[in-house]
Amino acid sequence: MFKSQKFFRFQKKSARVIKIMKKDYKAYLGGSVIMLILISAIFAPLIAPADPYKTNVTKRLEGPSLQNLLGTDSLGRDILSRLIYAARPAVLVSFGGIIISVIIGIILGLLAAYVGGILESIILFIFDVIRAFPPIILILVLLSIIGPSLLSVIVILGVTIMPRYGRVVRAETLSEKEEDFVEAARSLGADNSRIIFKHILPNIFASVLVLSGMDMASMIMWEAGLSFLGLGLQPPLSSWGVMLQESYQYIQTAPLMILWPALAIMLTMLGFSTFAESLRVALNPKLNQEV
Amino acid sequence: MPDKILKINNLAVEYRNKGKYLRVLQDINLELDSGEILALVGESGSGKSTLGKTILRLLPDSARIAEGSIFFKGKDICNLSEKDFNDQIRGQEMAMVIQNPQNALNPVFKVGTQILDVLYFKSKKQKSRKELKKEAVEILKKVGISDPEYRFGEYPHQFSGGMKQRVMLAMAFISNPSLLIADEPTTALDLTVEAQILNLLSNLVDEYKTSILYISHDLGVVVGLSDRIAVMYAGRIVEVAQTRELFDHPNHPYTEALLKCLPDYKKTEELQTIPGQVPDPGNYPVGCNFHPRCSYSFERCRQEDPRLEKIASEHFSACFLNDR
Amino acid sequence: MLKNKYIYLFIITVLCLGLLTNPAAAQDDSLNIAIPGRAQTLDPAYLQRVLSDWPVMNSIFNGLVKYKPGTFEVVPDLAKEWEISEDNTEITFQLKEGIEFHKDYGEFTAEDVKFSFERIIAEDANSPEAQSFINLERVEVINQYTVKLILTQPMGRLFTSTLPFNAGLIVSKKAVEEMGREKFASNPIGTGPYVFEEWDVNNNITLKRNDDYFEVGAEYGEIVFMPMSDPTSQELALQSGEIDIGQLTLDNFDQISQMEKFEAEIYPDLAIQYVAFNTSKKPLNNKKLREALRYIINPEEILIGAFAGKAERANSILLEDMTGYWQAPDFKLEDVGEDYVWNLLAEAGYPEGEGFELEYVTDANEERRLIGALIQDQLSRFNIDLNIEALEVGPKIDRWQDGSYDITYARFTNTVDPGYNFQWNLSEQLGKWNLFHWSNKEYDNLWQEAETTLDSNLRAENYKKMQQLMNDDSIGIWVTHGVKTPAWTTEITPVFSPDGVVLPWLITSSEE
Amino acid sequence: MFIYITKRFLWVIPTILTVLLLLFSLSYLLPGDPADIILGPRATPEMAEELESRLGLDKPWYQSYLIYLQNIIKGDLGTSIFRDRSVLKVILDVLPYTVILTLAGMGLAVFNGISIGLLAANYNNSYFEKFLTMLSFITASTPTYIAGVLLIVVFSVNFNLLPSIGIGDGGLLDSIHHLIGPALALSVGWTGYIARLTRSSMLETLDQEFIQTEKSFGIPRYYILYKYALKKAIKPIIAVIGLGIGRLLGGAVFVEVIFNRPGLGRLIVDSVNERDLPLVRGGVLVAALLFVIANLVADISYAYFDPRIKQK
Amino acid sequence: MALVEVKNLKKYFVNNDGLLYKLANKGPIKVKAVDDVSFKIEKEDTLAVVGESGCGKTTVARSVLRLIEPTAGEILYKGRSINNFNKQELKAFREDAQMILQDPRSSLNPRFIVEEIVSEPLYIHDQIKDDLNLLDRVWELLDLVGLSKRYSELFPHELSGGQARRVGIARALALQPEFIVCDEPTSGLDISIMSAVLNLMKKLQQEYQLTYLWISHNLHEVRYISNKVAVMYLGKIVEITDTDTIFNNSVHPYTEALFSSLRGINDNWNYQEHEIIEGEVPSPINPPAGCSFHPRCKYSFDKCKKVEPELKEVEIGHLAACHLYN
Repeated sequence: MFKSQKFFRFQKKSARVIKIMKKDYKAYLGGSVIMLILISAIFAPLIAPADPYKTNVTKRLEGPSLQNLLGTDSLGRDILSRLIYAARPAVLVSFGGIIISVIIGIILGLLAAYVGGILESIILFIFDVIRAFPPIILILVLLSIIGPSLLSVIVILGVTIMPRYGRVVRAETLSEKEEDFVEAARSLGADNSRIIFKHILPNIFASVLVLSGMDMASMIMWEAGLSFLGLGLQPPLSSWGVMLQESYQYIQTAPLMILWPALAIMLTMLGFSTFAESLRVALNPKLNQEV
Repeated sequence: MPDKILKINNLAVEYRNKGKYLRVLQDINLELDSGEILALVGESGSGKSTLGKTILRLLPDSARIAEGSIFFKGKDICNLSEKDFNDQIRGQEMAMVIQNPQNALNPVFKVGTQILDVLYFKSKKQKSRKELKKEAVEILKKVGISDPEYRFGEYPHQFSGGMKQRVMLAMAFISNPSLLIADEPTTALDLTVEAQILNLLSNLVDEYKTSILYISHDLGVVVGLSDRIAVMYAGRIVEVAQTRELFDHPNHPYTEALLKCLPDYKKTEELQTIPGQVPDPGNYPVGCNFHPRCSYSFERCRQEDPRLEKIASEHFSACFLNDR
Repeated sequence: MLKNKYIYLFIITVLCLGLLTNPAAAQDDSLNIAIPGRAQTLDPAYLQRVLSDWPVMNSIFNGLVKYKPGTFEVVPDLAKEWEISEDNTEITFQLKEGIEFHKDYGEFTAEDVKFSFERIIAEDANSPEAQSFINLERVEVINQYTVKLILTQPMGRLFTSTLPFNAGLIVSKKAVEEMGREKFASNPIGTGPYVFEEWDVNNNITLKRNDDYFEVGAEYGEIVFMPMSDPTSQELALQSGEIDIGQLTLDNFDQISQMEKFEAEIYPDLAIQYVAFNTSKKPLNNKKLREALRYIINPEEILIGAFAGKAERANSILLEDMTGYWQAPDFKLEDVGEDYVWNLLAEAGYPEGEGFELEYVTDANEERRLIGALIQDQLSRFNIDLNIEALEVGPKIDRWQDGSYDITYARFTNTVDPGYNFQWNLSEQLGKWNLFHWSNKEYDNLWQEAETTLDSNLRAENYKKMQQLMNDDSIGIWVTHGVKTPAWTTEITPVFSPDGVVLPWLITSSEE
Repeated sequence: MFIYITKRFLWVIPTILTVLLLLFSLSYLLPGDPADIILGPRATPEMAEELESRLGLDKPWYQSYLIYLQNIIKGDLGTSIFRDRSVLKVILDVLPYTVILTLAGMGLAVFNGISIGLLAANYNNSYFEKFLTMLSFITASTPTYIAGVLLIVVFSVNFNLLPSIGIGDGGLLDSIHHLIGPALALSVGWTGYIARLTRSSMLETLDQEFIQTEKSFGIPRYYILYKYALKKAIKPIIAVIGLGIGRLLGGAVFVEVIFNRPGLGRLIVDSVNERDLPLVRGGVLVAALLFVIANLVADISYAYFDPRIKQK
Repeated sequence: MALVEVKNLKKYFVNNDGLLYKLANKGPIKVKAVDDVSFKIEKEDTLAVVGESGCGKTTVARSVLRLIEPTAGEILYKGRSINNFNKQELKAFREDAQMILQDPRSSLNPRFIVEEIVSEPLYIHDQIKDDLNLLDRVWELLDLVGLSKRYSELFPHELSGGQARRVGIARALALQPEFIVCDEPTSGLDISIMSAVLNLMKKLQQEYQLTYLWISHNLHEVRYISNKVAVMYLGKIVEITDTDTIFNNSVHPYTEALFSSLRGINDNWNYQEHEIIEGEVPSPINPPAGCSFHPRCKYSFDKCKKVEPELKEVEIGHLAACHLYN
């Protein structure tokens, strides 16, 4: 009974967000791209027309045909199937990385804002040290220490991005703390945990959500870039970046081949960023009247 | 009788919202003599700011004038091109002071720069900014800013609210306009400062012989200032009268109710309230806009729009009660 | 005011048009040659990367002897003639006279020979070439133009790979002593057809023609070696005219070599690429299993998949015309049939191929990854799981050396002398570069014997026996020697060594 | 303002010291025996020993760290293992190319981004604006390396209009010609970002009350748009430029590899691959310093543009 | 016994921006937001605190509810010092004493719907039996402040200023408090809504025997709602007495200046003829020595520039801080 009321409220609120996003073409674009990628990742074995690992060197570098809709690569593997399977590492990297940064970021940011003092200085200092490196260079060096693998890519991307969340959460917590409605809640006798979890976090969460949408796009970009440099995911996993790198030497013989992974990366990034943008507008109750 | 400086005939303004046009101002008829202070009073959402912006053409792109005309010094200014309007009217003949001095000045430019720019364009770019500086300093002194030469190089955030509003008045009066639209210029100020600014304003009016359209939601403020008062409700002007006449003999039920709910330190009796809500702009009831909240309303109020009629010398009201 | 705007607009348009037309890259008297990576050093005693350092050094320095262009036959270079003592331990060279070092570093004399060789074997030299002169005791100056090499034991590879290769190049004693080793590495002074000019930020190395060269001088006045690690970049640069000679990728070879503007040729590489089994670790310490794998892994597919069918199959560490070549039998699946292999697996204790998983260690190199994917697929046909681990070069070498892998793929650079090429499989290389983790006393003895004789028949016999030993134990599969695919514009006519390394000073212009 | 700048500067010092410590610890963190990895099969034990002493692996770590710090203060970043030249010299040789590339990329991004953003703000709510918005989303979703590869495929391979690689023969015109492709590739992602930011910042500014006031005083529209509104709207863009320079420094890694240009990014990639530790340390240190300085400059210029912070 | 008693309340804000700041400025900047303020509120009384912006009236309001810790001084609630309350006592106190904040909308969490906002105090103090009751209670409270049921599903930004204010009041009433601090509850409201809110507050006071601390700058409404008035200037109370007295017989020059700008709708005067006090409120960072009002005071004499006047009784129940009356 008690829960149902809360659920009812949640439903009402999300219905509003959905209603607003329904009017935004960007939401449709982003949403359908994300759905497409998620479906590809989850149901890859069902969707993929062929075994992405099955080689056939007699059929290498063929153009699109009925049998291989997007053609074959240098080992005669079906490109379409490989693209579909490569959605898996993309999803793992982007979601995994973002979960790590968001969780660590929120915890550190809240600690910094609420405890203050030396702890705050230490946390901010950690952020500053991480932020002192250009991200891609930090990732590169860290990867060469830990060694490239799916897990290490996820963890390193997560840690590299994390200060963004930490800083945003800290700054917003500090400013939310000064908001009148927080003051009002305190005057009603709410304790810190209620204020953090009921008042501050939900308000911060919107910006965290939007930011993470954008960062998921960058994570896919970075993962592909690392793979392009030969440092990202390792076989037998094939990511779009790996495919991009593999195709690069065939840009004269089979220029179409590089187009597919490039399109996949760009489309995914576009999807995440447009969806995030649309979400940003919809989640902001003050902004959304205009849409 | 002095010349009418501003004459608004049957003005109606609409906003586009989701492909539909909503009428937010209806049937506005208003005249303003030169050197006169006319107070435009109404609650929020009554359209008083929209009217001010309409006169100065500051409405957003989604708004349009649906009907009617605005004559300024006998000239129809609705038909002027945007460029002509900017060159001839804004900053030359009319100026505006807005409510919140915190936002009225551009925070990233020095105050002096902003004043000089107004002068520069007022002079049609004929005079150099150096020459103009003298004039600017002069006017700053006039509005009561001490050490204006030094203040010139400061940024708006270094000014207090009252000072900013003084600067705004200086910028408005620099061009010696015939008409000043003052949109609640003292609402955000402290009591003592408000009095100072209003005092300054009435002195400036005397000196420059400027007409003022003074927009306010507070009847109390306009008491000692205005010559005449126009009361607006839900996009219409419901009553226009001389200040004292209006306070002493309110005609329209809305004006009457408004005066009764006004807390006044000399009043001890219970405050009255007006039941119901102000309708949303553009979403007005059929008939008299006030009828759902009016204790006197009768059948005709629900069907017809009342027009502003003369009920006494210089006293107009839009109420069917007067026809009875 | 307005006029000015138009003038600016005009200038900008002209600039843009000017920028968009591609200026002819190579000037007439200058050659641009791509090298596959940044040169590391130009000091012959410290050569690091054969592919990028060697062509540059080769143009700057001379040795006492050299390979005759286009062959691996040894002919005199700075030496006029030489005499070998009865016991093969003393070799006396008569030097050519009147040869000057570059940049006025004086005449080339016997002192320079002594200095050049002894600096390599000196204890504090840390030269990786010490191995090449392993039996050299000292160098004796007889007179200004006569010099004697004194060996402790006969050296099989002295004339085949030591003297004609980088270790045998003669540096100016005066220059090294004046500059010191570090500076000399980037300011080399030799006697060769080209004089070192500049090593710039882009790691381009510019050489100028030596107009006082003691033989026929080079035709082109200037050579620029440009490092381009990415083969695709080399192709693009070749097509845009930035370079005159570069390597093609195998897949684009046909397309580009057919273009009118270019010529290209395929040369076999000297190196050996092979699949190595770790013979000292379960499960591949089982010979039957290794045999089965030799059937299952099909190098022909690797040749097609990773080398576009352009590389020849290797059946030996050595090239076919080299001393000691022995063709290892090819284990072909279609010859024996699948059942035979299933049986082998069953005999090895793994019926149906199930029950074990192999670890394949490689580096992130594109080609190696493709090969890994292929082997993985081939093994999967026999239900064998192959776990590919593509590592950074560092960790990969770590794994190689501590032997924590089952299969790997490697490319080892070879020289013309077989002794060098066979040394990596010796017992003493266990834990170092013996990727089979295979130790065989007989092999070690045969190698040692061949190393200290000049009798080429004996050497050939021994090397053949060693290869049989390796084959009998099925320790791996030779895949290919790889290929070099130089391509050049038709404006020039280059000369290459038999393994496809360009000899820059012999390049001539094709006109007339 | 002075205090603000000093404070920001002082805050950087411990950060850089920690960065140095991290870089120093690289030789302990990198897997494998450095000597073997770096020197390969041709190594002799003597060489390995010499290398270890050069990497400071033969002393306790704190001693080596102090020596390392001392050397850095003296401007000595060590000697590259493979290049037989001092790390500082190697870096200083390539640095100008990266700086020029980054600045050119940023310049293009800022110019194009602001132009697109201003156009979009000016034609707000039209189909043209929707097109521009989509355009900025797409460019923002194009990673540098894809832009680079596509530029090469189209302009170098298909039309042979732009050189694909290198920096040219040193002539100014040729250098610029070689810079077009890389700078364009580098700018693409940031262009879209700046365009979106400009648009929203501009719309927000135009919506504010002081714009109405300025309008009511008869100041012409172009003047309001390009002087009054732009200066206010440009603040968030300035803050982003500093960030952008860091991101572009990262993007330069890809551009330099793809276009075969010399530069800091490629130097770091190469040295990481080669395990040239002194060079990795030096390169990353310089990159971090550049990044920190870029951030600092962004902060300070942001403060400069906002008189409210300037006062402090 | 007074319900609330404030004794010598002081609140200094210290601008301490790190070591460098200290070095450059020779010590931290102290802002005396509230400087030695004392007053009492009897049960069912309404004490209005009036003054211009920056005079410290909001700080007083927040200190009284212990939303900020005072620098010095004591606040007694029903005779007990709230400064020493432990967690449980403080929670109990929060049940008794409520606040209505100045900005109607920003005091409501933008992501909460009205139902959540109004029921929040009930959640906090565990006064909910089950869900249905809760909704009933929310509707009841909304009804009390004159809002219909349908508002319970709206977000704050969908409410008008007056409605948002009513929601704030409903929230304050949810726990049936005895004491409410109203921080400018009518600022920014339209006249008709303002009067409705004032009537509502007065009605509620009578119905539930509430005690108000009423912060305001609107003298008209003060006259209407309060029975005691304290005038503040730069962190100090300059005059405090009954409402009637202060309107008819104020003694402090600042009060006089403040009230001189007051005009009723039936007064016949205009701004030009009216005497107006010069200058603006000085910055509390650097207040004038002596009586802080002296630079603007037309009666000021030497002593005012040097000696700070104390709050003294000029007649029974009428205190003022001015040298003129000593």
